[in-house]
Amino acid sequence: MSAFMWNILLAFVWAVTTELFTPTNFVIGFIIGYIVLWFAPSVEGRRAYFLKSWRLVTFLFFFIKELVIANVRMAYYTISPLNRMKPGVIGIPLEDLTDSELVVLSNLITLTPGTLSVFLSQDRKTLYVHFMRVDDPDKLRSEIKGSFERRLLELTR
Amino acid sequence: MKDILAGSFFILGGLFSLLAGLGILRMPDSFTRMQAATKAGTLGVGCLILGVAIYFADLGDSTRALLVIGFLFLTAPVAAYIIARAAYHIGVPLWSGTVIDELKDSPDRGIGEDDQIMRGAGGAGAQKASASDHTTPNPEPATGDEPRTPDHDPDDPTDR
Amino acid sequence: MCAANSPGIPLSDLAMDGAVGLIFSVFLLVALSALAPTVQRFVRGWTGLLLALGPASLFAWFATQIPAVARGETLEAALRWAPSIDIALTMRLDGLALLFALLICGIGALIVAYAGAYLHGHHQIGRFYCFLILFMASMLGLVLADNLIAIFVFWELTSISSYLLIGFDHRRTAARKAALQALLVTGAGGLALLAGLVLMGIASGSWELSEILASGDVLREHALYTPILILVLAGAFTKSAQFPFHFWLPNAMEAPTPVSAYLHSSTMVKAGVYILARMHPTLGGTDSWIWALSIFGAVTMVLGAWLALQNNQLKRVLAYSTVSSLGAMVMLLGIGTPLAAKAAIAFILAHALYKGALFMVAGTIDHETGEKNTEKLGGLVRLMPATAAVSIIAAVSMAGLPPLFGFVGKEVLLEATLESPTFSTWLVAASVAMAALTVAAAILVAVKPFIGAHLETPKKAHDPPLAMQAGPAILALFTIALGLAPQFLAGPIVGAGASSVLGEQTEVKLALWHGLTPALGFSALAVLLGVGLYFGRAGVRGVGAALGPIDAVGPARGYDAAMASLNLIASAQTRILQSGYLRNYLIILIISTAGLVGFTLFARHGVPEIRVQTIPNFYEVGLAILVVVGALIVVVSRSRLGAIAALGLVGYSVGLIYVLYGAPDLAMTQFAIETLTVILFVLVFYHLPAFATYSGKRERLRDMLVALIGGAMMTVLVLLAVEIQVDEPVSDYFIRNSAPKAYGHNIVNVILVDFRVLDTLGEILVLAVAAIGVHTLLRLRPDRRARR
Amino acid sequence: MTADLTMPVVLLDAIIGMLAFGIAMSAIRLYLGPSLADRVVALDLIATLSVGMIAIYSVKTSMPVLLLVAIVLALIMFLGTIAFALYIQKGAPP
Amino acid sequence: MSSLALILPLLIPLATAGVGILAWRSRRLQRAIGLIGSVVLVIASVWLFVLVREEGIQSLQIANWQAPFGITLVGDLLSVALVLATAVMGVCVIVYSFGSVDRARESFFYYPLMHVLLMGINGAFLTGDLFNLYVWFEVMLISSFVLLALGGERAQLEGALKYVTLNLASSVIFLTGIGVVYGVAGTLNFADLALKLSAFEEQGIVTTLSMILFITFGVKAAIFPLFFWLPASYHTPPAAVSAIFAGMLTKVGVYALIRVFTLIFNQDISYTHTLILVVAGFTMVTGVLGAAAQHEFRRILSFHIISQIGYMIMGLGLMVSGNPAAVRLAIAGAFFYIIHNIVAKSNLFLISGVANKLRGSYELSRLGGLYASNPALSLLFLISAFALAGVPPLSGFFGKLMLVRAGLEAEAYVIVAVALGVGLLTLFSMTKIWAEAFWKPAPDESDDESAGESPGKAAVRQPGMALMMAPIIFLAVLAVALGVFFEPVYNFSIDMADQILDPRAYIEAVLPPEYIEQVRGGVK
Amino acid sequence: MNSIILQTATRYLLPLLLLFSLFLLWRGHNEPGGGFVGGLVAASAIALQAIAFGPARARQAVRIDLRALIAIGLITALVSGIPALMRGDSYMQAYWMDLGHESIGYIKVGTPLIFDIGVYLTVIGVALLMIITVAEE
Amino acid sequence: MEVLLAIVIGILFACGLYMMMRRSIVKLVIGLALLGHAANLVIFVAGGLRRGAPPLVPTGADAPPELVADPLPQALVLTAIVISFGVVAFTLVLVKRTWQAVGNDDIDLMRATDT
Ligand code: NA
Ligand code: NA
Repeated sequence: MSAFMWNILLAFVWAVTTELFTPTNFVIGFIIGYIVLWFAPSVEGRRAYFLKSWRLVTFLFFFIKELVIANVRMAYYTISPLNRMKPGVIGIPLEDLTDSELVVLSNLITLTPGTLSVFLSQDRKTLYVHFMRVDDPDKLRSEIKGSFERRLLELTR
Repeated sequence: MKDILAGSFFILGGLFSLLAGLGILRMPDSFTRMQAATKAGTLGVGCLILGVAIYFADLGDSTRALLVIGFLFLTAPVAAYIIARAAYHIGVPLWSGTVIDELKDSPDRGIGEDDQIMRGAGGAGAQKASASDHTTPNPEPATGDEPRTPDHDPDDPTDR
Repeated sequence: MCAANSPGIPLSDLAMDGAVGLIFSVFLLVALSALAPTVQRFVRGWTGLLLALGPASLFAWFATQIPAVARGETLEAALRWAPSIDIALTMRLDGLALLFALLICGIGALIVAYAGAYLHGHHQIGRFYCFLILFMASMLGLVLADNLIAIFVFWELTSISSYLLIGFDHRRTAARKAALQALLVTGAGGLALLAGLVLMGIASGSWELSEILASGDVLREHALYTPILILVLAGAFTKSAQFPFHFWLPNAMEAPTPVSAYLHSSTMVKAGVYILARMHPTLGGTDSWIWALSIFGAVTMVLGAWLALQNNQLKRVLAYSTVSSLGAMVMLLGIGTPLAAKAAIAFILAHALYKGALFMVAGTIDHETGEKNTEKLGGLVRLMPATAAVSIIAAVSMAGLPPLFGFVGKEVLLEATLESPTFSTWLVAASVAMAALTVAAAILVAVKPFIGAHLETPKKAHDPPLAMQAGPAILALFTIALGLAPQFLAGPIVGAGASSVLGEQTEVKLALWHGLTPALGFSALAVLLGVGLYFGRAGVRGVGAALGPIDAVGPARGYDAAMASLNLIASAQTRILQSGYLRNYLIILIISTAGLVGFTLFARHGVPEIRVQTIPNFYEVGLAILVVVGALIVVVSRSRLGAIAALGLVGYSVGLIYVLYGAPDLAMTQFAIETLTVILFVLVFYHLPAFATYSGKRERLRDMLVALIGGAMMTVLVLLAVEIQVDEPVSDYFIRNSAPKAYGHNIVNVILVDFRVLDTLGEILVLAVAAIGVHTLLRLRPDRRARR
Repeated sequence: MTADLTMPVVLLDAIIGMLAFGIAMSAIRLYLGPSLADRVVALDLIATLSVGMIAIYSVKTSMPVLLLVAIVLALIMFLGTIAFALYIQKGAPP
Repeated sequence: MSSLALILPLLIPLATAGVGILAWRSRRLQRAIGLIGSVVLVIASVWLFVLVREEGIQSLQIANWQAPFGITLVGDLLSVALVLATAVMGVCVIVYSFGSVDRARESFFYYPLMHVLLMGINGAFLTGDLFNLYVWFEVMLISSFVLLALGGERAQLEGALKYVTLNLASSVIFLTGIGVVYGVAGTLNFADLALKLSAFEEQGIVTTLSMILFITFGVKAAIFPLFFWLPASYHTPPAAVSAIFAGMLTKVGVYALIRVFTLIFNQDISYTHTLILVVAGFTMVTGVLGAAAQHEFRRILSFHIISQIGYMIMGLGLMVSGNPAAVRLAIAGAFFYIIHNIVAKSNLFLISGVANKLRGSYELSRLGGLYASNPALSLLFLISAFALAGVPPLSGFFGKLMLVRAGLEAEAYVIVAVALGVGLLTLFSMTKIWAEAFWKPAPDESDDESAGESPGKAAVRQPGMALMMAPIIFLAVLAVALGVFFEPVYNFSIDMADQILDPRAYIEAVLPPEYIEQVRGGVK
Repeated sequence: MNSIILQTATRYLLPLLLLFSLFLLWRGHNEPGGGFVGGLVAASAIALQAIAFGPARARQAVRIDLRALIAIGLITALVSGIPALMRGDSYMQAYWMDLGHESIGYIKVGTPLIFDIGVYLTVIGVALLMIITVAEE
Repeated sequence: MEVLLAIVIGILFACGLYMMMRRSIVKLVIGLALLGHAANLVIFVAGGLRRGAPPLVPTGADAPPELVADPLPQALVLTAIVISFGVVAFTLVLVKRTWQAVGNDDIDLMRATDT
C-alpha cells in the first residue's frame, strides 16, 4: 500500500514546512495529503487506496450499525423470559482466509450480539458459532457469509 | 454540546454494563452467559470510554481513551473465543433448550490442540474424542514424569 | 599480655621475684599438657617419667618456699587479663595454697610416673597425659588463684579435665555415664559457686579474695550473706562429694586408677574442702556456717565410712572411705576453732598421703591380678611382697595407728571434736564411728588381699615395674617420716595452712604422743571396734542390705530420677511446643500477637477512642463489600481455580481502592501483579491436587475464631493509626521538593527511584532472588540429579 | 492536567452505580459458577467493568491520568483470562 | 570517605551476586567470584569498623537526601561490629562450601545467593530506617528461603515450607507495624522516631507499637514462643548453609530488638523490658529442653540457638534495672554473647558437616568413633562445644559471666538462676553429642580398639576436607582468642553499650541539629 | 495454545504492549508508570507469547538468557549510583542533564532514569523467568 | 471510610489467616496472598486516606496546587506489593515441589523435620 506511505510522507512534509510538530498539525497534513493524492495520478495504487479507504469507512459504519442493532437484540434476550431463546451452535463454512482475516471475522462475530465464535475447525474451513436464537440454520449461515465475510474480503483483497 | 454527547455515551455505556451484569447472572448456560458478558461488557465499557474521550477532548487524553477501546475490541472477543472453545472442548454442557449443535456431530470436533503445547510442541497431535457424549470428551493428557496427572476437583462436580 | 601487677592489687616488693614463678608454674603445666601427646609420639615408654619431671621440679620449688610461708609471708603475682571487669590471674601463695600446691605437684609427679607404667601400650596414652597434666594445672591454678573469677575458671577446668579423665575408657558406656554424672553434679555446683563468687564480689566491692578476707566482717554482715553461703556451699559440697551429693564419686571409679588416685583421693575432691577452708575467714564462724558444715560433714563422714564397708570392690571401698574423710574435713572446718583448723589441715595431709598410696596399690592389684573384689583376693604377700609392704603401711596410717602420720591426723581430729563448742558429744560419737569403720575398711582393702590363704586370680600376679611401685612407696615413706617427726616435718606447713584457714598467724604443735588423753582412749576404742567390724562385716552388710530400700529414695536415685524427668519433660515440652503442626505454630503466633498488642493497648493506654473520619460514598461501600465478598469466596470455594478467580477479584478490587484514593501507580502495579500472580497460580495449580478438607468441624471453628481475633486486632491497629498523629508526616518534604529538586512530577516514582532508592534496590533484589529460587526449585531436583 | 468538572455528579454517580451493579452480578456469578468457564467470564467482566469504572472516575475527579491505569488494566486482564482458558482446556478433563 | 565505607558492605555483595549470576556457566568462575567478593567484603568491613571505632558514629544519607526524608545508613559500634562478623563468617562459609557443597548446587547460584544473604544481613545492620529494615529482612529471607530449599530434598522442602510460612507471617506483621508506626508518627527514620515518640505524651500508644515490633523481631530472633520455624528447618540444608543461618540470621532479629528497644522504645521500660526479661527466661529454658529431647547433631544445635538467644535477650531485658552499671554491663554482655555465639555456633554446625561427611549421617545413633579416628576434629569440637556451654576460659564463659554479673548487680536473681541452670543443660547437650558422636564406638565398628582408626583417617584425605577444616580451625582459634584476649573485646563491648544507651549520639549523628531543635520545640 | 486466532491476535498485541511498556518506563518519572509497571507490562506481553506459542518461542523472543537479563538489570540499577561515588558524593545521588536543542526542546535525563531502566530489565527478567520456567514444567 | 476499610482489612486478615491454617498446602499459598493484600491496605489506610488527587505535580508547577494523597505510603505499598509477589511466587512453587516430594498435600503429614 505505497499510496498510504505517500500519504504519510506528505503529512510529514507538511509538518516540516509548517515547522509545527504537533499531532494536530500532523493530522491536518494527512488530510491535505489525501486530497493532494486525489490529484496525483502518478502514484501507484492510488485508486485501490481510495477504494479501500472508502470501504473501510463503510465497513466501520456497517459494523457500528450491526453492533447497535445486535446489542439491542441482546438486551431484549437478557430481559425477556428465557423460553424465548432458541440457542444453538452452527458451523459456518469459510473461504480460504488469512490469519488476520480469521481474527477479524471471529472478533466481529463475537462482538455482534446473538453470536459467539466457539470453534475454528482444524482445516480452517468451518467456524462454529453459538447463536442466541436459531430459527433457520441455513439462513443464519448465509447471513454471516453474505454480510460479515463478504464485506471483510472486500476490504482486505 | 460536547458534554451532552459524552453524557449520552455514558448513559448508553452504563445501561449496557447493567445489561451485561444482568445477563451473566441470568442466562441459563455458560455460552449464553458469555454472549451477554462479552458483548454488553465490551460495548458498554467502549461507550463509556468513548464518552470519556469526548469529554476530555484533549488530544493526549482522548487518544489514550481510544487506545483503551482499541485494546478492548481486539482482546475481549479473542478471550471470549478462547474461553468458549475451551469450555466446549471439555464438555461444559449446553442449555437444555439448545435447539441445534452442529459441532457436536462434526468430525472436526477434536479441539486440534496438543496437550503438550506449553512444552512447545506443535499442534499435530489432534485428538478426537468420542463425539457422542459431552461429559466425557478428552482423555487425560499424558504428562510424562509427573507424579500425578493433573485433574480437576473431585469434590466439586461443578469445576469442569 | 605480660606478667605485671595490675592496679588495685598490692604486691610487696619482696614478692615480685617469686610472683612470676607462681604464674609460670601453672603455665608450665599447661604447656606440658599441650606437648604431652607429641612427647609421647617420640619418647614412647619413658614419657611418664619424663613428664613427671615437670611437677616434680615444681614440687621442689614450692618446697623451698615453705620456710618463708611458715613465717607468715605470702608470695603474690598478677597477670593482667581483663582488669576492666576485675578479672586477673592474681596468684597468692600462703600456707593453705602451699600445702595444696605441694600435694598437687608431689603426688602429681608420682601419678604421672605411675600412669606411664599402668597404661603402658595404651594407644591413647598421649591424650591421657595431656588431660592429666591439664587437670594438674587447673588444680594448681585453683589453689593459687586469688581473683574470684580466676578461682572459678580453674575450678571449672578441673571439672572439665576430670570429665575427660573419667571417660578416658570412652568405649564403655559405664565410663561415659560416670563421666557425665561427675560433670553434671560438679558442674551444677560450679555454677552455684560462680553465682556465689560474683555475689561476693558485688557485696564486698572487691574481686581479690585476699582483700575480701582482710576486710573482716563485711560479708558476714551483708544482706547477701546467706545466699552467698548457700551458693558457695553448694559448689563445695558437690565437688567434695558431701551428702547428699556423695554418689558421683564411687561411680567416678570408672576412671583408670591413676585418675582415681589423683583426682578422687588426693586433689580434686579436696577442691571443695579447699574452698571452704579458703572462705573460712570471711564466711566462717556464723551459726549457719557452723551448723551446715558440722552436720553435713558429720553425716557424710559416717555415711561414707558405713558405705565403704558395704562394698567389696577395691576402688569403691576406697572411694567411700574418701567420701568419709572429706566429710571429716568439712566437719572440722565447720567447728572452726584453731584446733579444728589445725586438725583439718593435718587430716588433709595425712589423708592425701595414705589414700593416694592405697589407690595406687589397688590399681596395682587390679592390674596384676585382674581381680577387684576384695573377697576374692588373699595371700598376695608372697607374690607381691613389695606392694604388700607399702599397702600395709598405708593401711596402718589409714586406720590411725601410731607411729604413722594418719594417727596424728586422727588424734587431732578427735581432740578438735572433743573441744568443739557446739555438738561436741554428737561429733565425737560420729568421729569414733567413722574411725572404727575406717579401720575395718583399711583392713579389708589393704591388708586382706595380702594375707591369709592365697586365692586364685585371673592373672598371675607379681610385683609391678618400678615406676608403679615408686609412687605408693614414696607416699608410704612420707607417711612414716611425718608420723615420726610431725612437728619438724609437718608442723610448719600445717601451721601455715591453719593460719590461712583462721585468717591469723597461729602456732601449731604436732606430736605423735600427746599423753593419755581422752582422744587416745576414743582412738583405742575405735581400733577395737574396727577390728570387730572387719570380722563381723558380713553382719554389717546384712544390716546394709536390710536398709537397702532406703537407697530407693537416696540421692543416687534422685540423680537418675532427675535425668529421667529431664528427658521426660524435655520430650513432652518439645512434643507440645514443637508439635510439627504448622497450624499450631500459626495459632500461637496469632494469639501471642493479638494478646500482647491487645493487652498492652488496654493496659498502657486504655480503650482507644475511634471517631468516624469521613462518611463513605455508596461506591466506596460497594467496593468494600466486593473485597470482602471476594475474600469470602476464596475461603468457601471448594474449587481451587474458583478460589484463584476470587483471589483475582480481591486483587482487582484492592486495585480499585487504590484508584479511588489517588494512587494510580499503585493501582497499575496492583493490576499487573495480580494478573501475573493469577497466571502463576493457574500454571502451578495445574499440577497440584484439588482442595481437600481435612479438618473437622471443631477445628475449623477454632481456626475461625483465632483468625477473627487476628483480624480484629488488625482492625483496631489501623483505627489507632488513623486516629493518632504525633507529628506531620515527613512526606510533605517529598511533595514540595519532588519537582524542583528531583526533577520528577510523579512523586511516587521519585520516591522510588530517588528519595528512597535503596528500598527499591533491595526490592528488585528480592524479586531477582525469588525468580532464581523458582528456577532452581523446578530445575534442581534430587530425582533429576540422580538420573544425570 | 486537571480540569473543572462540567458533568452533573448525579449522572456520573448513576453510571458508577450501574457499573457497580454489573460488577456485583458478576461477583455472584463468580461465586455460583458452576463451571470454571463461568467464573473466568465473570472475573473478566469484572475487570472490564472496572476499566469503565476507572474511566468514569477519572471524569468525576477530573483526573485524566487515571486513563493510564485503565489502559494497563485493559491490556493485562486479557492475559489472565487466557491463562485460565489454557487451564480449562488442558487441565480440566472430566 | 565515610560515605563510601558505609555503602561498600552493601555494594560489594550485590556486585558479587550480580556478576556471579552472569557467570552461571562456569563453576570455577563462580567460586572465584564468590571468594574474591567475600574477601573484599572483609576488607571493607574492617575499614568501616576502624573508621567508626576511631571517629564515632558514621551516617550516610543515601542519594544525598537528608534524614529523616531519605534513607540513612548508620554505622555505630554495634552495627559495624556485626557487619564485620558477617563478613568474616561469609569467608569462612564460602571456603567451607568449596569443600562440601555439591556441583549441582554450585551451578544453581549457590554463591550469588550466599552473597545476597550477606547483603541482606549487612543492610539490616546498617540501615537507620524502619521500612528499609523490612526490605533487608526480605532480602535476607528470600535468599535464605532459596538456600534452604536449594537441592530440593524432601526434608529440605518440608522444613522450608514451615520456615517460609512463619517468617512470611512475621513479615506481614512487620509490614502492618510499619504502616501503623508511620500512621502514628509520620516518619520511618529510627532517629526521627526516637525523637518524636519519646516526646509523645501518650506513651501507652508508643508501648503498643513497640509490641508489634517486638513480635516481628521476636520471630526473626526465634524467641519463645515464636521460634518454631527454626528447629523445623535449620537441620535440613547443607551444613554450610546451616552454619551461616545459625550464626547470623537470628542475630539480626536480636540486633533489631536491641536497636529499637534501646533507641526508640526506652520510655516504658518497666513494662517492655520486664516482658523481654520474662520472655528471655522462657526462651532459654524451652530451647535447652528442646535440645535435650533431640538425638540428631544439628537438631540439638538448632534448639540451642534458641536457648542462647535467650541470653542475648536477657541482656536487653536487664535494662529494666535502675542500676546504670548493671545495665551497661548487661548490654555489653548481650553484645559479647552475640559475637561469641556467632563464632561458636557456626563452628559447631560446620563440624557437624564434617562428621556427616565422615560418617554419612547426622543421627547420633549412627555416628561414633570420631574421637578415636579424628583427634584434631575432636579437639576442635570440644573447644567450640565448651565455648558454647560457657566453660572458661573460652568465649562463652565471659558472655555468661557478664550477664550473670549484670543480673546479680541488677538483683534479677530469678533470671540469673535460670541462665546458670540453662548453662548446665547446655553442657549436658554438648556432652551428649560428644559422648555419642565422638567417644562412643561407631555402630559398625568392631570391638577391636585399633580398628576404630582406619575409616575416619581415610576420610580425612577426602577431597575438600582441608577446605572444610580451615574455617573450623580459624573459628575455634577465635573462640579461644575471644576469651584469652578478653580485655580489648570487653572494652569494646562497654564502649558499644555506652553508645547504645545514649541515644542522643545516634540521633545527632543522623539528623541535622536544626531539625532536632525544631522537633523538640514542636511536638506536643 | 494452538489457536490461530489467539496467535494472530498475539502478533498484533505484542508490539503494542512492548511500546506501551516503554512509554510507561519513559514517562514514569512524570506520570503514573515507571520501571515496575513498565517491566510488568513488557513481561506480560512476552508471557502472552509464551501462552500462545509455547515457552520456547517466548524464550526466543527475549533473545538474551533470562538469568543474564536479571543480572544485567541488577547491575544497571547498581551502576546508576556509581557516578556519585566517583565524585565523592553519597551513593545514588542523582545527576541530571538536559538533552536536546533549543529548537526542539529539552528533555531531562538523569541517573534515576538509568536506575529505573535497571528496575525495568530486572522485572522483565524476573517475571518471565518465573512464568516460563513454570510453564515448561 | 477509614472505619469501613479497617473492617475490610480485618476480614481480609481473618480470611487469609484462616486459609493459612488449613491442612492443605494449596490453601496455604492462597492465604498468604490474601495476607499480602491486607498488609498493603494497612499501610495505605494507616498512612491516611485522601480521596482523589494523586501525588502528581502538574507540568510547569513546582508543587501540586491542592492537597494530594500522601505519596510515601504509596511508595511503601508499591515496594511491598512487588516483594510480596516475589515471595508468593516462590512459595507457590515451593508448595508444588513439596507436594511432589511428599506425595500428599496434607501438611499434617509433613512433620518429620520437627521432632
Ligand atoms: Na495517623
Ligand atoms: Na512509578
